[in-house]
Amino acid sequence: MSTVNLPVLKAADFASDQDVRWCPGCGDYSILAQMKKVLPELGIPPEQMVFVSGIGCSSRFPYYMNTYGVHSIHGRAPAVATGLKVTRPDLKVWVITGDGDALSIGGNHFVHLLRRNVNLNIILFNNRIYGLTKGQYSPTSPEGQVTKSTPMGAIDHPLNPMLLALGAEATFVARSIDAHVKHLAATLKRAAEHKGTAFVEVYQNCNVFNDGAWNYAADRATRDDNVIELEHGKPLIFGKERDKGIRLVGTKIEVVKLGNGISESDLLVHDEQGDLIHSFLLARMRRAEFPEPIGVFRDIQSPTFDDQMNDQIKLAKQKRGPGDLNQLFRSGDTWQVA
Amino acid sequence: MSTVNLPVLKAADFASDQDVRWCPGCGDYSILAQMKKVLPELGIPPEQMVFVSGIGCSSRFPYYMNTYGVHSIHGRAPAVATGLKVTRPDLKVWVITGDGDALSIGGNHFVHLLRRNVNLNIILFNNRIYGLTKGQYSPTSPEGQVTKSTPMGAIDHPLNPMLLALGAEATFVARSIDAHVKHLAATLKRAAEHKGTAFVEVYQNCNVFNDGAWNYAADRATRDDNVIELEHGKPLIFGKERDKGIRLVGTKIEVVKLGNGISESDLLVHDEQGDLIHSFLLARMRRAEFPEPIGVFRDIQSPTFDDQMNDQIKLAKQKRGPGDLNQLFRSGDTWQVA
Amino acid sequence: MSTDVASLEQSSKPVQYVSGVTVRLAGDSGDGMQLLGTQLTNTSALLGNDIATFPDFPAEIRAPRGTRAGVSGFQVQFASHEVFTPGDVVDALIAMNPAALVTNLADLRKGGLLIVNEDNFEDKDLKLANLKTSPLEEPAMENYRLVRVPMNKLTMEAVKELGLSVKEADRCKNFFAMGMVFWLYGRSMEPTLRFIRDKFSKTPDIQKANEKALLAGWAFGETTETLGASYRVEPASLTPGLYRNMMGNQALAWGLMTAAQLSGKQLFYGSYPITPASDILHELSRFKNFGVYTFQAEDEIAAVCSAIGAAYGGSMGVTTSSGPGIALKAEAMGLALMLELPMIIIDVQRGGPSTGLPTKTEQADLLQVLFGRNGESPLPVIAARSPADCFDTAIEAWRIASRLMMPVVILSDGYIANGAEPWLIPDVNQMEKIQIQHPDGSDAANFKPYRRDDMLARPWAIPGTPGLMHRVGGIEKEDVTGNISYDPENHQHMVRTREQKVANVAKMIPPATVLGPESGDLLVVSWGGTYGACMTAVKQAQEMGLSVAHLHLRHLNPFPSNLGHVLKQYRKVLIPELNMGQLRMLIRAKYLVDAIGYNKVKGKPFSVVELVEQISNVCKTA
Amino acid sequence: MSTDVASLEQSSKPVQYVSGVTVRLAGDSGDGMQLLGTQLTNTSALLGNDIATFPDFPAEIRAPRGTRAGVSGFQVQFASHEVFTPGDVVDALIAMNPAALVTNLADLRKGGLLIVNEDNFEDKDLKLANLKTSPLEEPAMENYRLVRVPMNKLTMEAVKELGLSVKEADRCKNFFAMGMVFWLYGRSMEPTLRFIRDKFSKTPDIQKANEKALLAGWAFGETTETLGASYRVEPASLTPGLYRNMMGNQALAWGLMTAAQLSGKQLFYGSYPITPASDILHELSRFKNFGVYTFQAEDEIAAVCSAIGAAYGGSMGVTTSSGPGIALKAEAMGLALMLELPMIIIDVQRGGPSTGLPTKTEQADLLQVLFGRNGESPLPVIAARSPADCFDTAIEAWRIASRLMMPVVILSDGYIANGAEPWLIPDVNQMEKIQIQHPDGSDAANFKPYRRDDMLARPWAIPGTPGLMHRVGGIEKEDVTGNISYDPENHQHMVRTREQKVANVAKMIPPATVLGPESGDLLVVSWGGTYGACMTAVKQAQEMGLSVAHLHLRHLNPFPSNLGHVLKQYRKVLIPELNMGQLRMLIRAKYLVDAIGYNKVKGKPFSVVELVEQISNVCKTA
Ligand SMILES: Cc1ncc(C[n+]2csc(CCOP(=O)(O)OP(=O)(O)O)c2C)c(N)n1
Ligand SMILES: Cc1ncc(C[n+]2csc(CCOP(=O)(O)OP(=O)(O)O)c2C)c(N)n1
Ligand code: SF4
Ligand code: SF4
Ligand SMILES: [Mg+2]
Ligand SMILES: [Mg+2]
Repeated sequence: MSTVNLPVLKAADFASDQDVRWCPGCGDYSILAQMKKVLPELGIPPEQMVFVSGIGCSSRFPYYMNTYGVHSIHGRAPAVATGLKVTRPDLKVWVITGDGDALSIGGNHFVHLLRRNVNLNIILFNNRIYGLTKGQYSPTSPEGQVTKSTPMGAIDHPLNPMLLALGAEATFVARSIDAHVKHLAATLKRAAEHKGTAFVEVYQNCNVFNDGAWNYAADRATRDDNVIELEHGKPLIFGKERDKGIRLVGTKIEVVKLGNGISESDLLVHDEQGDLIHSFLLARMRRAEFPEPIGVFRDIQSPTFDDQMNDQIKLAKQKRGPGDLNQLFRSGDTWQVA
Repeated sequence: MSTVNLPVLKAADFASDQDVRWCPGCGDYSILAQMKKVLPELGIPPEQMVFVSGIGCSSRFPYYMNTYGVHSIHGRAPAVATGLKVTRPDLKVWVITGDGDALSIGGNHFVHLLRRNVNLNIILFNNRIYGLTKGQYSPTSPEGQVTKSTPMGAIDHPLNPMLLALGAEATFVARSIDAHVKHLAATLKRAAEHKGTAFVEVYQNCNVFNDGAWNYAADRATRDDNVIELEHGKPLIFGKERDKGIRLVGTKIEVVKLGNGISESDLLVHDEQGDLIHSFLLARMRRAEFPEPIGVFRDIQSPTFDDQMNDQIKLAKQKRGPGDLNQLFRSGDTWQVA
Repeated sequence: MSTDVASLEQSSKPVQYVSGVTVRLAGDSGDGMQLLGTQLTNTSALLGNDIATFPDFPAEIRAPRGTRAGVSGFQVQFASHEVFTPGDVVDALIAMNPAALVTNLADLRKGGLLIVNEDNFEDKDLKLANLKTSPLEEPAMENYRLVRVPMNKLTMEAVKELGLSVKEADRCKNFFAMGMVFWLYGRSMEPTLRFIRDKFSKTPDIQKANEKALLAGWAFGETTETLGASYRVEPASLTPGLYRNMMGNQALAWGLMTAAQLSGKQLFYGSYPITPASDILHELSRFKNFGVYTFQAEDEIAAVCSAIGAAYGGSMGVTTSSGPGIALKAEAMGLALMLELPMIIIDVQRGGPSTGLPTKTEQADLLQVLFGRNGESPLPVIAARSPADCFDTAIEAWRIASRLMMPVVILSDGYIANGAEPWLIPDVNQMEKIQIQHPDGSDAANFKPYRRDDMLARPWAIPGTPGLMHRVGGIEKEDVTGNISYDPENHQHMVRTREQKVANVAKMIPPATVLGPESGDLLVVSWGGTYGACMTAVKQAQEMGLSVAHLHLRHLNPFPSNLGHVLKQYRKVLIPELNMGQLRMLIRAKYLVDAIGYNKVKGKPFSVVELVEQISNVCKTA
Repeated sequence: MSTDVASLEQSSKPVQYVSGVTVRLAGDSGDGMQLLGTQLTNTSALLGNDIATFPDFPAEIRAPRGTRAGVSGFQVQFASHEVFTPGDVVDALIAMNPAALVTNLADLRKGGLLIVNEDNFEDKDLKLANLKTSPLEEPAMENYRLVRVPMNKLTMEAVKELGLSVKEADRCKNFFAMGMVFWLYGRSMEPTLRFIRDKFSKTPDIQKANEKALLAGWAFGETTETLGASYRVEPASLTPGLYRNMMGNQALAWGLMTAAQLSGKQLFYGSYPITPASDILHELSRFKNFGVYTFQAEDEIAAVCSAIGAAYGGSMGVTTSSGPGIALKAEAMGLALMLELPMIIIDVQRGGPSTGLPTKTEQADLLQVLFGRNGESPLPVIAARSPADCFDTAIEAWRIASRLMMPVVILSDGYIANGAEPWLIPDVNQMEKIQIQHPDGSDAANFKPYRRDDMLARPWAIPGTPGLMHRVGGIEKEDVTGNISYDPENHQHMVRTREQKVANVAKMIPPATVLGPESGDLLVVSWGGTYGACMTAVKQAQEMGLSVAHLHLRHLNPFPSNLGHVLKQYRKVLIPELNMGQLRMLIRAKYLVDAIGYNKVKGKPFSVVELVEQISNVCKTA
């Protein structure tokens, strides 16, 4: 992916000619804007990019990008993208999905994509609701949530996308927020730079069917107390006054107030390449017990599925020579009829 | 589930009249035997039990039990069992599945079953291979494994069933080994006693297509050094001489040799009700880096899906009275045509 | 208040009596057209008119404001006679913006009333609708009775004393339009006022504003000269009884609940949301006090499988979806039929293939539900013909499923699902019970899970019954014992048995009957949601003196046993379908009748006019 | 060694020349019958016989030893004339145990040779086979030429000097049996010895033992009097050329690889294991040096979707499964057809419905692949007729798919998949290339993703091409531009376009031709794997003087354009199918021909005898 001789691209170069059809005020707009902002920075021309999505409001995303794109079927984008990426390792592939698309119907493909570590990025627009089908609860809706399909409140324990992704030993896991545009842009960029499956959960507001679901994390007023921005090598500190932190005691974590004998050096230090357990610990931090981490939870290097598949092919060709059909057909037991 | 007036049941009472059709020497026999041994101890008559399975060698299990049973389709047993259990909370439901059935095609249902915490038991016969279809690699096959479908070795990073289950915040997670019959029986019993979804992974030998895959953990000769038997409240000690242990340093675990200043009190103490992180830590212990834990990783109480669904129905009836169709039909805007 | 309203509602203007009217409300998705339509429908129903409706909305939740893609429409026909369609041609079109106007004008009859919100015809609005000039200025407008109403301004006026924000005030304009429409057709405002009071009880200001807007709209009609005369449509002479307005998805939900109660069964409903079937899920979720279990599964496969599990446990297992979801259920439907468990699978069809046109109607899943499974896997299929008919269809499906121990498929479609019509409310106590018996284990020694009765049904033995423990599964099984069997003769026998079992349904259903002459030039055969249009068209053709009869097929598998005989009484057979000829293929194959198709796949229902034309053409050559 | 063997192989016993022989080998699943069968097949093929085989094994990996359920069989017909089926009646049955004997005896002809391993007819063996007394003692045995061979003992004898364990030694007995059979039919042992050497190269003792057992079996035939004469079957006069033995699944795999090479495409194969399709996966996995990508997906849905992704990227995307897996692929197949991407979807049919009879054959997925999707979703369907024909079918499918930009379905079945026949090896350099062009972006300004050529195919523009960026999806799209469109007229147009595109395939395929008279009493129409049996039966009927012709349909959608005409040249049409009449329905519907069915759903292929009987019966009433 050399940047030599490439014309300098702008966000507008990545905008397609299609009208954007999300509800006014939808958080999807912000993610679209940040994506268009980040892509030119990658030095990859639009024709080398493919956006693959499932079905849902979020999955309309590819139509708005002036790149190649597939708006596939509900939940299956990871599988489509896998087939594309292994055969076309030269392309930059993005999967765009929703909480229903990725975690309900598509949960299995999601898990298998992550464990295989295909070199692509998956951005999950988590609005904790089914937007496109007008407001049923989703696997990330909190217990008790009243929706069209749960008039007495949801009873399923919600999935924690981060825990699930880590359960599949994902190599890159990050979280950001639609309204936190700078952070979002930076996170998308980090994802793009990761080699392997980069998974980003974005807290996204569906202002029509689940308005304010993330207010605690997105609103400037409350954000600092409810969210902790991860920085590699830095202790876990949060709060408007940056006076609170996270400490590990045995296998338990706790929120502590700095001062009174507790100093920064007592706090857990973030390590993106840390042990899997470290990432789990971050993923386990959920409101209201804890502030919720945003940023890069984990970023480790591991062989990618597409590389390995292509390597096997290369190796086989080296070892056995490029396949010769005529020779194959004539190998083993044959006989001549005169 | 009162045991009063119940005739004393024997293992044979749970055996159906069907010929068992696994390969001679298959680990499935042992699991079947232990199941038949454990069931009579539960004090539940056979007619209150239902075994639900998917497709695979392991999934033939229900035919051999003199209980009710459904041999469903590949990967879908968790869904069948969920529909059954919520509508029939009086029944004791078991799901029998394989590594392909549960983790490949059925991965999503598996995850959703666990997160919902439906009150049933799921026993995964993990032989790290597709048995019934004659030997393709499975999601638990180790990297590099040569099988019919991976002549140059598998390239997918295998799923760790325990990590995945914990990623779904399963309330009961345990592991046992086909050959370790006493441990297996005890583990099945613990699963049966858990309220909520009890997930048990059983290391099972497929002596035809993947013989010896678990030898390191199953063979008496090597077992003690490769396996660590979990006991609630006890430190993590293993080894033939019980001279090795597991210690936690920060967010990392390590194997230590006892003595030379390291004593039992330095070791991690097993806590079935410990923080989720504790369970993750155990699940993360994989060969060859670590001995692999067997026994109950986690056993916590949490409301079950079936209880909550039935409670909502009860509550609705209490609040709004049992439904009256005639009244419903006549509610709201109606008009009389004379 | 209600007395005030009553007096208010006495119009002093000239009144014109008509036998029926078709009104279409069209505006931006955000304009509340569906709400307006529903209110008009309910009110008309309460007045005793016969009604039929057709909501038509975009796939996007909120497509960009003011664009053609964002137009949402609602059509209702109300009449003093029986109606079976929402009407072909529109008598009055209310267009809230230019996009709504241009996308709907084609259906307005010449001389029809065209009310526009002139405040929304500014340059920026025209631009959003991709228009250079205002359509209101075009000569074509002379064909209509154009009434320009500054609805935004008038609404603002009406609510200004409440001090709402501009946005909030603007939102009330659909109630203003509603008031106008109510005045126009002499509808009572009472039900809508009640609705407003309920709906906005938590925001008294908005409540008040909407009330004011509604009354202002009415007053506008009454006081200005612009609208001219108002119309009256007398009550229709429907079968006497108590009625309510009924939509298709609601009727399915209520029918399922009723079937459960008539059979003394617990209703378990496993589903996954999908347009246009989701409302069944929403509706059933509300009735937990009826003991209804609703389970929103992780996908369609889990949904159908959960219903299978519930059925094995002795509940009434139901699953619903639309085309793409039904495709996913295929494998499990095969399992259900192998297990020979009673179940209901509902397909609310939408435009296909693939994601297709999710909010549009179509009849193109017939072959899918008949054949979309591996192996020989016959299932009974019943199609509902109208919104209210969905109620009976659900009950009949359960009657068949539970009698014959097998899954039954119901076909509905987007048109039926969201359409509405008056429903004669039955007395549940008078309805025929559905008898279901589970063997109780008293004769356990002789129990065989696949021993069959005279209809070939096997016993529904359920877990918990002592002595009847048995296992079921998807591998071919020996008849009687249910044990796995690879025996060739047994397989053949079982394939034939499952086929015959479905064929036995014919013994439970009435023969096919025609509307019209028992023989003649042409028989029009329809199925599903095109019933109303086909029926109306045939009636009109008959009035034109054509020798044509109508046969509506409710049962698509098996067909009524006399169908072959009936078909052969006519020189020609015409099968109009909203697909490329799916029923036609079945009928041609089975009866070797050279049936002709009239096929339309536009995501829209048939108009009566096009059918009448088609019928006349075919009759000409008969 | 080879010279030793050659001299050993010179039998001094009387030799009888026959034109063809059908042999069935039957034993326990653990007895290695499939291996024995394959060796016999290969050897016979090498000898120049024409051959056809039919392996038949249980669904269990290893059903309990010695039981009827555990019997595994392999039948081969080898002849000096062309053969198209593995034979109806067996000339020689080798039965390794009582279960094998009783489950296979019915197919042995009167006077046929019956060789049994008498060591396995002990009481315990009889009990395992559910027998009270030994079948060898029954009077019925007089109908056959019964030869009892103490195979266990003789094998032990032969290998004893190697000091193997009893179990190991016992395992060699299939090679002993093989030696006997080879002697009996004068087959060369050389290929099998080579096989043994390769296969057991890592265990020299076992290698040696198997060699010894094989030779001992041969020697047993030669030295004892019990077997009597040996038989010779001369080479068949096949088309001259180089041949190899070919199985159906292997032929599909090789055909796909060849199609990829002919079109200069990268082959991507996404699949999920399922009987009887898995061997395609196994076969293709071996050829990474040919640049073949094989992806064992997490399920069938991911498998087909991965192939779609690969197709979008410009590769040749292929997915395969059997009935239950194809059901799961339905939704994605609809997507693929909407995207108008070239792909191949292969269904290796097995007994259904549901899990059904996984290891048995059937033809009951035809309607599923035609109609098992929501909406109007036509796809071309081609059926292979024999193992070797699978090679050509794969290539033709890709020719069509890539020319018309759409997925093509190939139907095979368990019988074809595992059966074998000689294959005339082609020269790849002489094969017609498949032309595929991707637009290169040089005319980017005029590029439209859904602009069509004369066959209605759209351009296959692939990612990476500057200027041709475009998005595809499952929502209905505007023709030419490919933008999302909810326009009614466009939808109708697109539905018709997709239909016409499939219809256009008829322009690429040859007309239907019959074997036999061009008109007459009866036309037998077949498709798929029943080709051989139907063809042979019709030939026999013709020899009996009946006025009958045979038409084999390779293309099930669309049909060859002259099919209607051909059908009408015969008084009757008979369509034998291993289903309940699926092709028959299609033909009746399309051509209004009163085709009769002969339907068998027993998990087994047709026998020629039953077809001849059926043909005569129908001819009688013609
Ligand atoms: C097979 C199938 N099932 C169901 C649907 C209906 N459907 C479309 S989007 C969606 C869920 C959308 O939720 P999410 O993924 O969270 O996306 P959002 O709209 O919230 O962005 C559903 C159920 C479908 N299109 N296809
Ligand atoms: C829909 C579907 N796809 C594929 C298959 C074929 N199949 C049967 S079992 C199986 C995998 C078995 O592996 P596992 O679950 O590990 O069970 P095991 O046989 O090893 O016990 C597969 C792929 C099937 N029966 N149905
Ligand atoms: S429904 Fe919600 S998620 Fe969908 S576009 Fe509207 S605001 Fe956004
Ligand atoms: S194939 Fe393997 S898992 Fe299956 S029955 Fe045989 S030994 Fe057991
Ligand atoms: Mg969502
Ligand atoms: Mg397995």
